[in-house]
Amino acid sequence: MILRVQQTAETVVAEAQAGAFEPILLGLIVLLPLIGFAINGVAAILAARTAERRRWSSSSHHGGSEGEADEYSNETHSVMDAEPTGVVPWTHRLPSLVAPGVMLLAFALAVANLFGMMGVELEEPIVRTYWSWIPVGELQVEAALQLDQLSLLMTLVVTGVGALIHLFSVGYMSHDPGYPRYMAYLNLFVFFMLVLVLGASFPVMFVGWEGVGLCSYLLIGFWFSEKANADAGKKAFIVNRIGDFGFLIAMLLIFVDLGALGYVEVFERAPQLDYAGPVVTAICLFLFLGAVGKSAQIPLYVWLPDAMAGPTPVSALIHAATMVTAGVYLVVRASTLFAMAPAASLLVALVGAVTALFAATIGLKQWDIKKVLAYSTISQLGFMFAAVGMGAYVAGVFHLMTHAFFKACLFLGSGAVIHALHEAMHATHSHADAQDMRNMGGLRRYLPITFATMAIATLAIAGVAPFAGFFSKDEIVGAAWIGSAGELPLSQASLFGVGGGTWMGMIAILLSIAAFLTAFYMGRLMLYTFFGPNRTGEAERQHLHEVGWTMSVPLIVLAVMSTIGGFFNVDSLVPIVNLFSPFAFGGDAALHNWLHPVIIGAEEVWASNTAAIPEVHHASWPILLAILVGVAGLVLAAVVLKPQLLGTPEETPAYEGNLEKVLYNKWYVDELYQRIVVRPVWGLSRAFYSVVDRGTIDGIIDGVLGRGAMLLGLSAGRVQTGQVNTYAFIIIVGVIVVLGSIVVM
Amino acid sequence: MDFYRSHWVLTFLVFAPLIGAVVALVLPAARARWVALWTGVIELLVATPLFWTFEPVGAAMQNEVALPWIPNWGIYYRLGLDGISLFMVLLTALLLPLMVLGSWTYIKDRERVFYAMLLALTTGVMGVFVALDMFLFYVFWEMMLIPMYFLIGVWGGKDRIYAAVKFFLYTAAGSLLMLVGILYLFSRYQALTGESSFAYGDFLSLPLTSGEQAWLFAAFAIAFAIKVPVFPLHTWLPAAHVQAPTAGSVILAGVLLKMGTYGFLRFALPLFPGAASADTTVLLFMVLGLIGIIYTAMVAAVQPNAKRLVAYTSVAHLGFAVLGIFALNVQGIQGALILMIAHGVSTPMLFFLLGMLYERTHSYEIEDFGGLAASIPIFALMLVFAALASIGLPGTGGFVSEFLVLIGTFRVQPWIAFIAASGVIFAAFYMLPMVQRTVFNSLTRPANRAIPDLCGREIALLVPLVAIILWLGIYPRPILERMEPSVGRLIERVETSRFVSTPGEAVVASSASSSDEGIRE
Amino acid sequence: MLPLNAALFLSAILFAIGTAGVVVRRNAIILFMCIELMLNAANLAFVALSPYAGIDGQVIVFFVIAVAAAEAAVGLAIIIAVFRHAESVDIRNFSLLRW
Amino acid sequence: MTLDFASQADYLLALLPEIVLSLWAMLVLMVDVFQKGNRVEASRPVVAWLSLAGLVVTAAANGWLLTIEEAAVTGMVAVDSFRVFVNFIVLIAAALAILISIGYLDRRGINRGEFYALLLFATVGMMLLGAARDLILLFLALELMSVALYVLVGFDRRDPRSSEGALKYFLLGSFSSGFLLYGIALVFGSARSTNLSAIVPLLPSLQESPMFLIGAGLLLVGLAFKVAVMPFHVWTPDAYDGAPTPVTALMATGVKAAAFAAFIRVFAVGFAGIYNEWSVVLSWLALLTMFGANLIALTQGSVKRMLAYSSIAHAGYLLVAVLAANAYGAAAFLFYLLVYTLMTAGAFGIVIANSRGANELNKLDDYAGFGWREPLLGAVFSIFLLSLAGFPLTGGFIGKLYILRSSLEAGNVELAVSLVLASVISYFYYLRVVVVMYMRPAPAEEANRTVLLTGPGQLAMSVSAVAVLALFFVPGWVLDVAQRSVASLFTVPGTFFGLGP
Repeated sequence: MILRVQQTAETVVAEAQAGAFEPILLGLIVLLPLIGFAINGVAAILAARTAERRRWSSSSHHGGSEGEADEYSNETHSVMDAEPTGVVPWTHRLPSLVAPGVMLLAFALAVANLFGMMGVELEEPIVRTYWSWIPVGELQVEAALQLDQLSLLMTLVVTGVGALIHLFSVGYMSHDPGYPRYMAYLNLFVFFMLVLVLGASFPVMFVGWEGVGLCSYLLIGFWFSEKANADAGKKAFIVNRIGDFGFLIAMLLIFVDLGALGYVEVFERAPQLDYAGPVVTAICLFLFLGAVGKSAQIPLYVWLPDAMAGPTPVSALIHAATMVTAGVYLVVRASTLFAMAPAASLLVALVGAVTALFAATIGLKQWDIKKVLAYSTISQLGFMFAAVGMGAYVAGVFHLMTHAFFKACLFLGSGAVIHALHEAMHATHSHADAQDMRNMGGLRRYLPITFATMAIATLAIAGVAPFAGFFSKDEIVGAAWIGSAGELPLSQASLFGVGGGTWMGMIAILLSIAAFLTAFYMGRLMLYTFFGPNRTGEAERQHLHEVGWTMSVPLIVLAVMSTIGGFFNVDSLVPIVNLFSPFAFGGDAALHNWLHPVIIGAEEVWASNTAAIPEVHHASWPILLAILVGVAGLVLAAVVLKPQLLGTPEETPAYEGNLEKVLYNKWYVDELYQRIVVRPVWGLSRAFYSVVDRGTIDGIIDGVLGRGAMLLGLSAGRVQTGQVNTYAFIIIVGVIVVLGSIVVM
Repeated sequence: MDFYRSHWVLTFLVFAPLIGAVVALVLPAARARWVALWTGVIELLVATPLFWTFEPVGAAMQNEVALPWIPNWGIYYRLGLDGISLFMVLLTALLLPLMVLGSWTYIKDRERVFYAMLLALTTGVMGVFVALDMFLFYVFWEMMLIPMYFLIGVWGGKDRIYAAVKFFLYTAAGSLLMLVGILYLFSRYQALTGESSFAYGDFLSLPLTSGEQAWLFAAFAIAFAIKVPVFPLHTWLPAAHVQAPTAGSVILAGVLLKMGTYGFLRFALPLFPGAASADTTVLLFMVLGLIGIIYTAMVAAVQPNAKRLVAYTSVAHLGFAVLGIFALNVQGIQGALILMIAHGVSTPMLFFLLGMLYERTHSYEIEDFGGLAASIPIFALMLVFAALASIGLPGTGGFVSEFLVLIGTFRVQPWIAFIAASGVIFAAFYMLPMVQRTVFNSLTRPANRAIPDLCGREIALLVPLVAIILWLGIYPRPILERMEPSVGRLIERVETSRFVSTPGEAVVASSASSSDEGIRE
Repeated sequence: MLPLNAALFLSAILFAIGTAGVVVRRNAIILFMCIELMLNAANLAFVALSPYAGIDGQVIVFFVIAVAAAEAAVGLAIIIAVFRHAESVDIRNFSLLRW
Repeated sequence: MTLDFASQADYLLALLPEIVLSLWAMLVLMVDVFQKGNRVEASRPVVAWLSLAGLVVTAAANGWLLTIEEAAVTGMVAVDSFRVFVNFIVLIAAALAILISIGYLDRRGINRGEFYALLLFATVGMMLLGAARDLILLFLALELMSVALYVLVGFDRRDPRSSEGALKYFLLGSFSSGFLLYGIALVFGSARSTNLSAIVPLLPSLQESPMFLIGAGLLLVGLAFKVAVMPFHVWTPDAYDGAPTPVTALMATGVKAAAFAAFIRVFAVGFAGIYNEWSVVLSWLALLTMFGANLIALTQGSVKRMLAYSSIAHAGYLLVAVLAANAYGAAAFLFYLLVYTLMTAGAFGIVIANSRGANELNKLDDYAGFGWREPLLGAVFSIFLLSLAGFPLTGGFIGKLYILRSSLEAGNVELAVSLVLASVISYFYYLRVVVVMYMRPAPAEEANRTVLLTGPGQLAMSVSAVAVLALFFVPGWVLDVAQRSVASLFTVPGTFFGLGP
């Protein structure tokens, strides 16, 4: 790819203000995963060309072909389809080096940039323009990257967590026949994710936005031979496209009303719009629609649980740590616009809070370990949206970051569990579901590292101090309480005629309940998985063992980050939290200070459009409440749930009673959508085809015109009777007509 | 080089395929495909430098020529190239060798005639895009019907005759009305100046009353709308596509449909700017385009036949083009032009792939497939790529074009753009299930396990398409900047007359403005 | 001398009778006779008109008579040819060619 | 050289081509009689070639006509380039008919010398028809042509279809002659002359005379019958269908050309002064003809009969040119007639080529696979059909374009649009033949069917096809000639349609 650096005047200006800081190989950060993709892609094609055919020929005598495999859960394939013996071909060895390698390099570059940027006070983003992408008339879209505090932070998360997950994948996936393809997709995903976070304009972001959706689609359906997997991928893509539609409309509105699509210009001009006016509200609502799709919020969350059909590291990377948080990133990125649209912001917060609670309730009664984590993710994303909706942008980003750590850790941990169970079941040819928690139990003895790391991550997500989730979640709930006290700018806004303060009070309550439920279902997950007797089966138990280093190292690193991740943003003004100030990294409220240039636009909007905000009073009771619900949830789970009484899926029904049934069936939302959206659309489509296209249009053309002309011709031809008398008569009639007309004329 | 400054390059591009056709007919059958391939390659090699020799500055027609043909009627051999036709010419030249490669083993009988028809068809299409004499244009426009008719009717599927006749009658019916329109312009010009002329440039300066404009625009628009095809006139297309052999589908989707949109841009809009920019016209075509986008997308989704499905998607895509054209602003029209190119490579790619699949399985029915990614992974890769390009994923030309069209439309009709944007959802709604049921899911048909993956020839013909799709999506600027002057002039022409025209009054359509100097040699 | 109108009226009547005969009669020969009637009606008109319009009218009549004779020759031959196939000159029998 | 018709000898010069051909026809008759002792045996091909030679000589004489001019346009016989052009068309039609009849007559067992002689006599009649400037000459020419044709149609007297066709043609033909003659009588009575040049100055006064108008109407009917305008076309399908195919070809081309030439002379030129009176009804007849004939042609299963209806439809198109009633119309008419003659005669030639033995059945299905079996004739037929349909790349397109142009020039936009719409219908049935020829597989037993068109015939077809193509690609010269040929036509005093720019 051409990396001609065409520095625009703006870039030069930006750099002049940036002082000495010069981004280090910014383009290369993005490019590295793409290179990885290219190499792995070639390997994948070559592998497919040679290996796939052999696999089909060998599968016939390989004991269990598809019929058998179908009974296994999705994950079975990683084991079942592996080459039983033989030398590992180079196409399978190369990706192990290339894929994590490019990620580590990219991460290193990101870190280098971080250090460079920490050295200077960067007020304006740095925009690097590579080429002019879509220059048409007034529309000038550049292929440009923008480096600022927010995008760098996202880059760090994406490359850092991404590198760990790539490493984990080496252990997890290397036996899969599609391994090089998998790694290629994964690299491609990171590429698009980096485009998403580093893009300097909405269209460039949209490239990444749809690109990650594509990779998600490909990876969810990675084991495409099963219809369920392919269906899940398709569902994810189509649901995401609904969100993308919103994004697209938002871009159209932005361009038509502001005349630009680059962030710098848009946010400069945004204050020209009417504060809280219909235009900016519409823009924000459509942007939010995009975010809802990508980040799996109500009502478009339905694809995420299904997305668990993909390999577990994918769930960790895409559906927990990075892609699904893109919506949050979008809102923070467009914070200036959202600040202009208080009602839309409140709606964002409200949707987030409702989603947080709603998803948490479903998480209570899932047996599939990954499904629990999936709903947990939706729920946590709800927290983030609640935060950014309330204007607590940094809190949202903070939670995004810590969530990336602990949720990735949880997913990878669950992956390690599943992997271990698979191998065990594979060894004994068992057909049990390796993801059903009822088949687990007592695993802490067999998978000690996994258990320890997951336990830490659980504490983090439950919000137990001093783990990472405590700080970030606390900040969100705290912000809601503060807002309910009227001390946030948005408290002055209103939505549906109800004041912002009231809404935020409700949000605080919703989030608190959600936090409590979070702790409970996570405790349930840990109890059923790692405690109590082992329900895997006698024979299988012999084969249970801890995972290899490529998988455990990422777990450990993520566990460490889940532990200390909160210290990046310890606010000394908040009671109780300030107890941890001595441990804080980078000074007081480091993340706040770091991100301040990014959200300054929003603050300026508030400053000029809302009444002066009274001094913020940080009370200690909300913090105590937050700690309490977290601990209470875990304790309650420990007390109420009896892992030793749990049986295998055959012995224990999935649910008892109506409430459990509803929860287990996810409030029947999928069924509802099926009934009110999917089926009508299909029915309408069929009707269009048969009634309109075939019936009406072709009916008129072929039937009326075509056959009509034929019939007309036939009936006209009937005068040709062959009888001279008739002919003579016709001629006479003609004569009379002609004479009549000529004389009359 | 002089060759590229004179009309000879265009003349060569138009008639080289015809010569190739004659040669193919004369030589033994086994040679026919080689003749066609070489003709195609030469055509492409000759056409490619046009991209650079074309001067994107100034709005003038380039490589112009006017040689007398039937001088007593003012009929001249007039050719010319501008930013609008340049890419259509390049696209045609690109697709020709690829079509030959795509038919390499597909066509097993009557090769000589087949390749001759294919080449003759290319002549017709080329001619349409470079003709600047209305008579010449019409001749090329109609002439291309015959080879296409034979391609469908002789080498097509089961219902080929129905499809061929439907194709022919639809198109011919529309274009005959256009012929009356052309003649009307001719006689008006003669009445006005006393001279006979069919020159496009001369007609541009004709003053027409708004009533005349309306009728003439209708005559032209129907011809072009059928070709595009615009919503209620589209049913010939699925029929033709399903029955046509691969090369037929490819050229049909690749360039033939573009003749309709090209016709709007070259003739219907500039000749009758008042009628074309009238509010009712714009609204009518926008609504029809919109129906095309949503309705045909939905219809596409329920097709059991993969080729028919793709055929319907063409209607949906060109609905965007219609939208862009009638947005009558620079984003809309440039978007439509990019869409014409993007669709001109992505949809042919899909048809190529389906043709390859047909050669292996002798079926276009989606339910006969499934899980092909396991048995023919490279095919699957290509299909997924083509499908994604077709639904306009960013990074492919489809996105750039649809984005531009939507922006252009949004500026004039926000609500229509709003609904049209939902086309992105419907695109996924029709394309992904097809992809899934074709290459994903489990491989249930034993016969599909033993089929060979794409061979070198097939990959070689797909790779250029992939490259162009990505190029269009990533760096369309060289293309956009070559189009911009021509598009700018078109818009200026339409804009100026939009405000001048009043009912019943003759409108001298901006003939005084300097912008016309380019066309009127 | 007969007034012109009377002669023309007679000729018109004759012409109409001939025309009607062609429409209603079935026998080919009678049909032919009706046609002859029409021609002769025209002849009558020519003759009647010639005092007013010129002597040409009477010359024309001779031409017409000659033509009618030729027609009669050919026509009767054709009727005979037809009769050989159908053993009939009823024109209702001749509808091999229709539609 | 100038003719003033003051001396009767000048008429001999003015009628030179007709005289030459008449004499030649008698010569043919004699040669045929003397070449064989026994009348039962078939004529030798030499008779056909001799007839062709006669046509060539006549053509030369016809060409010579261009070198002479008339002193005044009052003569009974017109000596103008319009007539010359029409004569050439008629001669071409006759030549093509003879060429395709070689071999064909043998196969049907009707190879008699009279055939050629009658054909030549009919041709003489056609030529006179194009020359007639006097209504009585018109009537005589018409009868000369018709009487010969009655015989030709029924020439295969052993075939009931042929005899039946002849009977119908004869009965209806003389029926319509009756109308024509009565019309002439009425015109004569009211205008006191049968000479058009004498009538034209009187038109303003005759406009109100019902007798004259009725006479003109009957004339219109008589001519409409000959050119087969609906509803006076009723004889056409049956006569065309029943006649031996070369005769059909001649009737569809030469007869139509000559009768239309008379139409132009009488109405577009002579009765131009009462244009408003006859144009409305004729427009409606044109519409009826174009749509009706095309629609009925859609339903025909026999190619020959389909072509018969097609020729009726073309009469409708030509009427549009007549209705333009201006120089463009007449020139368009001449050009179209030329193309039409070539393509129609050509199409009937192919019908002969593909007929099965003596059996004249010519079902559409019989053409299955014809295009692949006979690549040359298939291509030639396709060219004729496309030209008939008025498709670009063929002369038929230019011809149709010319008619449309003249029609628009005259302000008849509705007629032009109708013509176009009617053509759309015609596309369907012309194309259907192509479909069957190329897209339907031939039945297995058909594989060895031979073409029943001899070498000269095939050559003639091919030359016609090339000519049809040439009339598209290089029509300039013919257009020029056509335009110049009508120049003299409109110099008749009293016509108000002068030459356009």
